Amino acid sequence: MVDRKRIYGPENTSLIITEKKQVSFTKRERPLDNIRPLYFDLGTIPQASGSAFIEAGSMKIICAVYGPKQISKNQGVLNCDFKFAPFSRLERRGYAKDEQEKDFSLVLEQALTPAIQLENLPKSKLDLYVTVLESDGTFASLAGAITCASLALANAGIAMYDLVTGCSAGFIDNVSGLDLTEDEEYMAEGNLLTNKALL
Amino acid sequence: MRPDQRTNTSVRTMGSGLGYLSRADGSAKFQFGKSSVLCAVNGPMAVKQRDELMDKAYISVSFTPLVGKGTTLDRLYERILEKIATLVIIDALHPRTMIRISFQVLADDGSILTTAVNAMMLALLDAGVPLNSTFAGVTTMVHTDGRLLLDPTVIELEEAQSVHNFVFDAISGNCIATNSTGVYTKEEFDGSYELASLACQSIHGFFKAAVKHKIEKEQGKE
Amino acid sequence: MKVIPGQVLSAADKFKAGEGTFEKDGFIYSSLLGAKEIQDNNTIAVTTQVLAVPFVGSVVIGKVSKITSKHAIVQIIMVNNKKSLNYTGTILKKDIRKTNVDQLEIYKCYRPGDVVRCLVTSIGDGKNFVLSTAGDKFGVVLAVSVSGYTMVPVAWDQMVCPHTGNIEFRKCAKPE
Amino acid sequence: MEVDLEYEKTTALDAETFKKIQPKEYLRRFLQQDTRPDGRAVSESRQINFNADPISKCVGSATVKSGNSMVICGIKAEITTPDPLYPKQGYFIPNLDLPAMCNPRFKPGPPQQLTQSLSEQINQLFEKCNIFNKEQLAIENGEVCWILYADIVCLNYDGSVMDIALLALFSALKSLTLPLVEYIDGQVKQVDGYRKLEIDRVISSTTFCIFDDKLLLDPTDDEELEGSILTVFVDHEGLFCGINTFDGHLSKDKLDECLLSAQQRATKLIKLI
Repeated sequence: MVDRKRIYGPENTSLIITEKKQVSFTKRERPLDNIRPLYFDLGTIPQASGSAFIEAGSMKIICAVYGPKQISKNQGVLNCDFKFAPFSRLERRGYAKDEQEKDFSLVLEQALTPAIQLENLPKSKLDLYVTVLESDGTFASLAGAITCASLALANAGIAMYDLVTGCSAGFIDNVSGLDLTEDEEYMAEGNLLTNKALL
Repeated sequence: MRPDQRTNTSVRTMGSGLGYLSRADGSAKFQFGKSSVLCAVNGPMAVKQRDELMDKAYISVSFTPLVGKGTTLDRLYERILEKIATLVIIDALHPRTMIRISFQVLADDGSILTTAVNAMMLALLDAGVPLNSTFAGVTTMVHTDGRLLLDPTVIELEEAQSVHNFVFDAISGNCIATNSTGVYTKEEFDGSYELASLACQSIHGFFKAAVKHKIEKEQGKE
Repeated sequence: MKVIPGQVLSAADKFKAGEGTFEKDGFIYSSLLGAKEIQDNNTIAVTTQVLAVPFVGSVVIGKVSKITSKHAIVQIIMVNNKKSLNYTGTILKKDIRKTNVDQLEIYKCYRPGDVVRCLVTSIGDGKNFVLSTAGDKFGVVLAVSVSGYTMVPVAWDQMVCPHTGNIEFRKCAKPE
Repeated sequence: MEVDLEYEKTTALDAETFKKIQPKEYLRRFLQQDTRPDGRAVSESRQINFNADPISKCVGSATVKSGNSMVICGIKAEITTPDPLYPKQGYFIPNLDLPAMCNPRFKPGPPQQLTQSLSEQINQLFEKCNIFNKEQLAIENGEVCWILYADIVCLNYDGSVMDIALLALFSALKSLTLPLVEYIDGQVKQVDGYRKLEIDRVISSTTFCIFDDKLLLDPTDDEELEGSILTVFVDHEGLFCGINTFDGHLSKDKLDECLLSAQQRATKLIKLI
């Protein structure tokens, strides 16, 4: 289906063939129980109520919080919207949200809602938008998105019980490691995502 | 001489019909030769609560091309027409209402944007919407061989170096909207501007005659 | 001192939990990203720039957007002198002033575009907060006359246009 | 009529509230003092910052920031079959996205009219202005060609987004490196080495806001909302590539002033790329 609301080209496009690299944990540069070094920035999007930017290795995630806005429900609500930028992965992706992004939006909402003091936000909703500018590992992106989103909420001055952080893990050949990159995830037999608030 | 025996600085034969649609509050068809656009104006009427504006009328414009639902180009046209309508209609007189302007392209033989602009002018007059001025639009193009042509057709547009759409205000003579594409020099733009400005005056004379004709016809009936 | 949400600020027996903090299992935690402050020697609070949310008892400033014969709709702009995002409230006819409510007519109190100061009396059942302007402090603080000039109050229920001298009816707030 | 002059002082609202209630009057009072709400002069533009190649997964990318406005452009290269009408050419698909993230006015969902018309304006530049020869994107005549997707995502919308979108797009195009490929037995295989695209024309745009007969250069979002917008496209040789204004009331003198000022700014902007 051609999206006529954008500039469009032919429907069938593909990547040139490149061979997938064989990766194992033995070649990994950082220790198995280490995550990539992180860089944070708060207030990246001045138009928003709160925003944060996070960079880990080549992974870049930006998040903005808008609100509180009025809704008719008496209790506060958090809306999450998770999106990969069209150029964030190896293959270009469309603008329409796919199943995976919808799923990740839900995970984000479930991870963050318990940490927010929603009783202090009567008749209000918070809109949270996460865009992955460059991804290096799908699960690592989601974990980064959770961390980034909770920083943006703190930056917006939303009362929270705690900051929420996320981290991914996976195992290759029955050896488990933290914070897998895209190549490692491709090889991994299983992936796991955890998020944690301190309380 | 151009393929249709016109001089470089003349527009095609203009045609118009006011009150074309019986169910719309105002409607008009405008033709530049074979290019033809029908415009209907409805309102001021009830507005959805979501779109309601407290201090002025909400103006909604929809532009439907000859075939299909339209592409981003049609949305660009829609935006241009909406901006012109918002500028010209005295919207503060009808707060918390909606004025809907719909366009349907009937035949496309080039210069379709300015044909639509002129159709909108006539339809707004026909609907009796309060306006703070009148306007007229015309397209010019610079041919790859350097000739400056007024009101180009589809065949001529294929050899265009640059295309310029102008809308002029009839009272102040100022330009209220331009949309130009292609590569051109300042001199070419100035030439187009002068030519379009003169052409708009004559188109405006045509509007006057069309409206006068309609009024006379109505009064004759009574 | 800068603190982050979830950071332990103190044991609960030494201080009281103030604004921007919460108490759990005998400790006081911060709930905001901001600066730690000790107020009145016994309360611990965290302050930061927050977009305000209206609560019962908040004083709000808003712009009248719509009037009907039963109520006026107000777009809230400021809550307790803090910037807020777009909330709307309703002033019911009975809440416009304290006395003589039966005889008042809304269009003689407010017009769309007036800036009013009101009190939030209830969160309300529907979409809007319930506001009240009963009391001297509350009512129109800024209004523009028919001819487009900012008017000046001359009585509690009248304002005058400095340009034309015309008198228009408004329920004015008493200048502070 | 006796007027209580003290009244205005006592009910005086602070600047933030005044701006929300009467945005036009707020801007007008600044302009009476020949300055703008953010402290700039009327014909002063914002500082522009570049960041080349931020996205390693793209063949070319760039981030551009001007004041609070910020866009990121990433170009992806894929392969497809060429258009039968132009078998020697590849495709170039530019798109501008204004997601709900970049401004509270935008709603999530399909692109709004503003987004679509901005995308179309960029597309028209590439269709009508011979920016680069699309035959450079050919791989095998009539069989297979490159398709370049240039996606410009606005991260923060604070006015004059067209200006920085074009800067980001052209600086991404300049840094673009296409992998060398060979076409064997119906398959495209990558070989060692990279090549660059030859760009024949570099275009920059300058946005003006017309407010009360004043021309504000490089307007912010708040200024754009109060006035009407004029965008002038100028290429590296000083030729014009488009003038767009949809609701301005401009005399010819004012228009000429804009065109001249846009030409001067274009030379400065194109040097940056």
